[in-house]
Amino acid sequence: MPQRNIVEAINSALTDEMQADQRVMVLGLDVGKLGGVFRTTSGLIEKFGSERVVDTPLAEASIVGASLGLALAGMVPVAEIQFLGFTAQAFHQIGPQLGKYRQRSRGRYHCQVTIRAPFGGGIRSPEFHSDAVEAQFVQAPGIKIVMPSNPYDAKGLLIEAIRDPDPVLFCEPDRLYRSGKAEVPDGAYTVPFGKASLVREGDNVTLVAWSAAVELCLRAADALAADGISAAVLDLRTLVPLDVETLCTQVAKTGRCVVVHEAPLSAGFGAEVSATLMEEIFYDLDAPVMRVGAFDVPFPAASLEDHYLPSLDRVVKAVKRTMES
Amino acid sequence: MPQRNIVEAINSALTDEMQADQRVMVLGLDVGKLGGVFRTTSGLIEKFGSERVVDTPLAEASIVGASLGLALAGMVPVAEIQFLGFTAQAFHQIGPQLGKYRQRSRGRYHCQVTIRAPFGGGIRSPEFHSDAVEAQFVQAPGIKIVMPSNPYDAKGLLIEAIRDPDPVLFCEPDRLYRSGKAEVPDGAYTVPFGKASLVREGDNVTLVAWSAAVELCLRAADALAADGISAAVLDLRTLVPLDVETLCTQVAKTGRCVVVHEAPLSAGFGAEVSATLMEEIFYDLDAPVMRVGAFDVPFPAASLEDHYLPSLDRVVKAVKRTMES
Amino acid sequence: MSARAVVSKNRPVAMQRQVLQPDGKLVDGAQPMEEEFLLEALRWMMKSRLYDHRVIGLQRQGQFGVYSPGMGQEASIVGSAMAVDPARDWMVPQYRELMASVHHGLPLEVISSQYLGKIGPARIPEGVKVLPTQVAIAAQLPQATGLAWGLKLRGEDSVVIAYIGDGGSSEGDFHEGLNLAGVTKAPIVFFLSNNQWAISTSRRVQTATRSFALRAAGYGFDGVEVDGNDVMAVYAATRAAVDKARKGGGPSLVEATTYRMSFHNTTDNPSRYQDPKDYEEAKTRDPIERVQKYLASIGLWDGKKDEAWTEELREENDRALKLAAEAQPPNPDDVFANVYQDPPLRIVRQRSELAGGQR
Amino acid sequence: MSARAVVSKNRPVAMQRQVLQPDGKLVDGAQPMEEEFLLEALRWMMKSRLYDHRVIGLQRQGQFGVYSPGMGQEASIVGSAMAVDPARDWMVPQYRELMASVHHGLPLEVISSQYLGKIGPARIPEGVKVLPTQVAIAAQLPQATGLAWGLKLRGEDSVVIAYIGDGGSSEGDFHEGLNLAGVTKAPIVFFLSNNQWAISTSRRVQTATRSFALRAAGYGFDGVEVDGNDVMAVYAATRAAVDKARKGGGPSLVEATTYRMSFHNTTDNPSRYQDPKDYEEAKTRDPIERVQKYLASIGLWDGKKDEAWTEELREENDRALKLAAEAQPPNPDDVFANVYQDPPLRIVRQRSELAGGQR
Ligand SMILES: Cc1ncc(C[n+]2csc(CCOP(=O)(O)OP(=O)(O)O)c2C)c(N)n1
Ligand SMILES: Cc1ncc(C[n+]2csc(CCOP(=O)(O)OP(=O)(O)O)c2C)c(N)n1
Ligand SMILES: [Mg+2]
Ligand SMILES: [Mg+2]
Repeated sequence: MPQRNIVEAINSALTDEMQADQRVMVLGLDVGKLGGVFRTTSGLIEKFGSERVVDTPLAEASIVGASLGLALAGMVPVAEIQFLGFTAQAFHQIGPQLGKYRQRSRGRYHCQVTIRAPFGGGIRSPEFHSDAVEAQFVQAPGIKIVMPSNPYDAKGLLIEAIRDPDPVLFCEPDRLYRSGKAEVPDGAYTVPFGKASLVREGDNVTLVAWSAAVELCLRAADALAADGISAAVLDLRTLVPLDVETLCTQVAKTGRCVVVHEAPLSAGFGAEVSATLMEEIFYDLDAPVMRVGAFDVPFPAASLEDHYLPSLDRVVKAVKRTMES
Repeated sequence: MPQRNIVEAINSALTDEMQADQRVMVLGLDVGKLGGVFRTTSGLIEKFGSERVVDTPLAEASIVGASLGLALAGMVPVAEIQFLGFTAQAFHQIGPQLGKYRQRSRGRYHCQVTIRAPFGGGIRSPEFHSDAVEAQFVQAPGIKIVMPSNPYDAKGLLIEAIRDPDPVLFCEPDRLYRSGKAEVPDGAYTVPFGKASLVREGDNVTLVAWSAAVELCLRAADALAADGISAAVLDLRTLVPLDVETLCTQVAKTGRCVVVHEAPLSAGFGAEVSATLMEEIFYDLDAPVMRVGAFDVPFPAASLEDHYLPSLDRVVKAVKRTMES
Repeated sequence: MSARAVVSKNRPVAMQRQVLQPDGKLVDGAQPMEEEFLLEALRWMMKSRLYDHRVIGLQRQGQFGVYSPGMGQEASIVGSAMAVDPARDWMVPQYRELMASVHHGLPLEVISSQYLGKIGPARIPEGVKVLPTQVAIAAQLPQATGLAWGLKLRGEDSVVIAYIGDGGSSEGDFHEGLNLAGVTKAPIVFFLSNNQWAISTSRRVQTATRSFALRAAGYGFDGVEVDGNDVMAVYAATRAAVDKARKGGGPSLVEATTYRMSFHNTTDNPSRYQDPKDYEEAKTRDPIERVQKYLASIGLWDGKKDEAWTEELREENDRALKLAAEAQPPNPDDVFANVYQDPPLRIVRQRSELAGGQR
Repeated sequence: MSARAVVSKNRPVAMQRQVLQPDGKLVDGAQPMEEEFLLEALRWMMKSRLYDHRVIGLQRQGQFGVYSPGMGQEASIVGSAMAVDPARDWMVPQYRELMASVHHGLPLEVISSQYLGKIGPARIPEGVKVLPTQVAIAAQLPQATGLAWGLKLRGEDSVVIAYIGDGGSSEGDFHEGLNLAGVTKAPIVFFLSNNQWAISTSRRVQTATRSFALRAAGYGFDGVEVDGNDVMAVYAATRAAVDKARKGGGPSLVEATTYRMSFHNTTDNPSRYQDPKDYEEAKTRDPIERVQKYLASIGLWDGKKDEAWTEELREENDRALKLAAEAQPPNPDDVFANVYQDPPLRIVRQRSELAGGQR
């Protein structure tokens, strides 16, 4: 089977869907000849022309707002926001508009819109480029939130997103874009939303993560194994919908859990994971669920990001503390 | 001592601070002759003139962005966003700019800016006017988040906010604006941030809330008392900074806790409260911390809000479930 | 007819700024609207005003939701709506130009039922090319541009008309929506109802520009100003813009200068901020009276006709209001309606919790 | 001198669109810059280009952060900066016009150290009236308006100059920032560097307007277009706008038409999207060469001088870069620096956690 990294997997998903469905179009900053700042849309304008692959003006709110309108006209827009941090400029068009449009039109209209955006630390980006703001959108019901961690999921979840009749925010871990290839089939396939994936089995503790933090947890599991701690790693894949069932079943098995994410700790989605476990399986917990996130300060200068982001060391320490309690 | 409702308390705080400090100014939509859509700024333009009480163009991002610049020029702006839901239009100027400006200028600049905004359901408002989006800002470090629940706190916390050298989002519970008067002194006084207030003592369970939900919890406590359940009510007052210590000490005392908020359940600040208790006092908990929030859908038509918002019935039921586990 | 190109030195458009004067006389040399058509316009304008009066009364009795009347702006509302074709064109409202949507095919009982908190009955029927009213000021503009752009991509023969206020013109979404329309040459007409007020904020402090229409040049298309209390002029200006868009000529901005002859909405109290003289002055330019005067001057209008129409239109409106009042009220479960096509499990559980089932 | 009023039919301003032609000859009848002043301008332009070359080299060796050079835009950068007074005026940068900030008093070693990830050493010194570079496109504009408005309220004799790009002109913040400036009559000059590119996006698809300056009329103030590769014209245009603002005349928009003669930043590859012919054409309008040609024609420039200055400026730049390299690198605890004046307890605990203490 062909090997692809995440950039190639995304490019492959877009190509397949644009080929299969004339209505699918791509719009955003520099998605045309440049192929996007990370080249995820490379080659699309050559294949599908400048009517379906559109370099828009530098105005995020209009990229999202126009996508809503394009969807009402019967197109299937896949919009790119150059970095997730710049969804802030479009914030009012995402939750309150895209996410509400079905409701506010009493079901007359819906928005088959996908918003793709890279994010995450670890690649020494400028300000705002690394901000992990996914949890802000969980408080904007109506938007599904997809956080792939590997090439196979990236393609399958993106195709699922494009085909979903409701709006999807698709967050891409830029640190992992080219970090490794995996088997990614040619041709369309989907990975369903709301199904967490146990990417590593383990008996003593469950590490819960999404996006690039999954890779960190896998490294932590390796490190822990050396110390005789068997850690499972659960990749949530989508935050909305949340796979409450798998989450609870899995954590109940190990009795211990550490959630890891790149967003600041306070009110990050790790809190939701912890609160859910509290409500659902309190009596199955052998120790309190611990969270490891970034600190509660804005993303610092790139030269400091290694100290700001959850590190292997902090994850391992948190697990050990969990094991001791 | 004079009796004031929340509208009057806020008006009194603004008047006192504008009188005491020439640099303090008020800006926003309709804050001038109209005195704000809820009359919180009534009379200010007559007292302080149209240079210090400014009706701005209808553009939220520029209200916040200009406030940042005004602060750099040495003014002390108190900006009003007509409804908290419309902070979405200014989102990129709040967290990523106001909240980061001290950091991104390496401490050369700071932003003494207060953003006031009414919010909350229960008064049959049009769309977006009721949205309780406070948790979104917790993921934007650098912004303090203040949620008064009563007239005394409203005045004291607002004066504290205006004097705070760092940016503050001050959310006002519009349902309670005129719901009742309380003793509110003339003249300036402050209520410190990061100090939760035990507004009702109780032995069996602690209800944790902020803003208008405190009033709901007080009613719930009454109802529960009738059933022989003694419920304490803890008003967090500020979400950032969070009074972790009082929260934990208080909940540890009762061993049981229900968090109540108007925001949608998933990733609401209730999750943070629950996760914090999990981490800090897991072994003091006699039952899982439960959350009661709005449902995970957008705020519905006003005719449906009573079914959407946390109700007395739902709070009481959650407490009883907690008591039984 | 006084022709005046307001903006766009590069591509001037001859515009009828005014056709019918406030005194009911035609501007010298101006071409009036065809009589049948003008009577139709008058009928819609009267319907709009009568509806406003009626529902304000109901609102005062607690029988109608918060409502923003169109009083004083009827020429803009009706003249613009008559310039588009309900069969193929799309209308993107803000919230004040209610009767424009009705003209465009949205049944009055449907939109009325929205103010009564109805859900299902307030749904825009299939085939009616109107978007929901927009409360978040100006958010509809980038959406309308996307819609027009999409219709063009799909090869449809459609034009979009999008409404915006003088207040809304200050939002970033105004800029982004119009600029994108210019770039994509989208078939769209931005109709700016400059009614001089955004709640209590006067147009004078909303912007320092002398003309909103002037902004169109900054987006590479045409802007025109028109007397928004003159239904003939509004129709002509909007129609020219619609025709141009349909022919592939891209977007236009029409600024209709009018006056909000009532409160912002039923919770507002203009006496706090409005000089009564401004209102009195505006009354002399009433859009309905001038048409009636003109029609009277050519023998097509008199007190009897006025009474008869008023009676008829009141009944028409009341029938719609009755239907709206009788329509199915929402049930609690509607909280969960129409959020996702396939609701996540968590919501399914919340739904059953609300229904009284176990969490 | 070719005078041309680009916009604002209401309040035209006579503008020197071009003073010095690409061939180094003066426009017929134009008033050149004073010689000493022009030599100073040239020195800054050369310094800017030499710095760009140097740090691009360093970046390629992994010794400098991601960097956006100003190459080709030196006349805009320097001409605009020379028009404001560092002692009382404020500069609000985007990120490309680095040398403008240095001209305004920000030491080159300070701003350089920012690209080396420094924290303390990258702090803008007290008294230097420059705001931090802005990465969130256009977010600086409402802030700059607020700053100018505030300075006016405080009765200060200051003007603000705020930079923005052709790309940035599309953001909602552009619109909101400029409109508010018009309303408040804030003493501010918006300097739009139209370098024809926003990363790979050509100015032609950024907007359909033929002129960005044209937009000022929509906000009630003046807009002018100027040859952005002509330091004399840029200076004159900006200076006129600054003087006007200082006299209470309110804001202006200056559009400097120039060309980005390099990549967007050091991670970019323009060969994917740029026609090399455009670049070649732009080279014929090089802002530095034309000044050198002119000065040579009046006997003030030759190869020797060029060599000597180049040598001197290289050393000057290298000294700053050395200082920046030697400056204190951040320590982990700086993660928590400068977020709040009084950090919440939770952060205090996180800080001690990072320091290795117990949570
Ligand atoms: C984004 C946003 N900000 C604020 C409001 C509150 N608001 C409702 S209507 C209105 C004034 C709108 O004025 P204008 O655009 O001129 O329309 P008009 O009411 O005159 O028809 C305001 C400020 C809102 N609905 N949306
Ligand atoms: C709000 C926002 N959106 C996107 C980006 C990514 N980005 C960085 S620079 C740039 C292009 C800016 O072009 P322009 O304003 O013309 O300035 P120039 O780079 O030409 O100086 C973009 C899109 C950003 N930094 N901020
Ligand atoms: Mg208006
Ligand atoms: Mg540019």
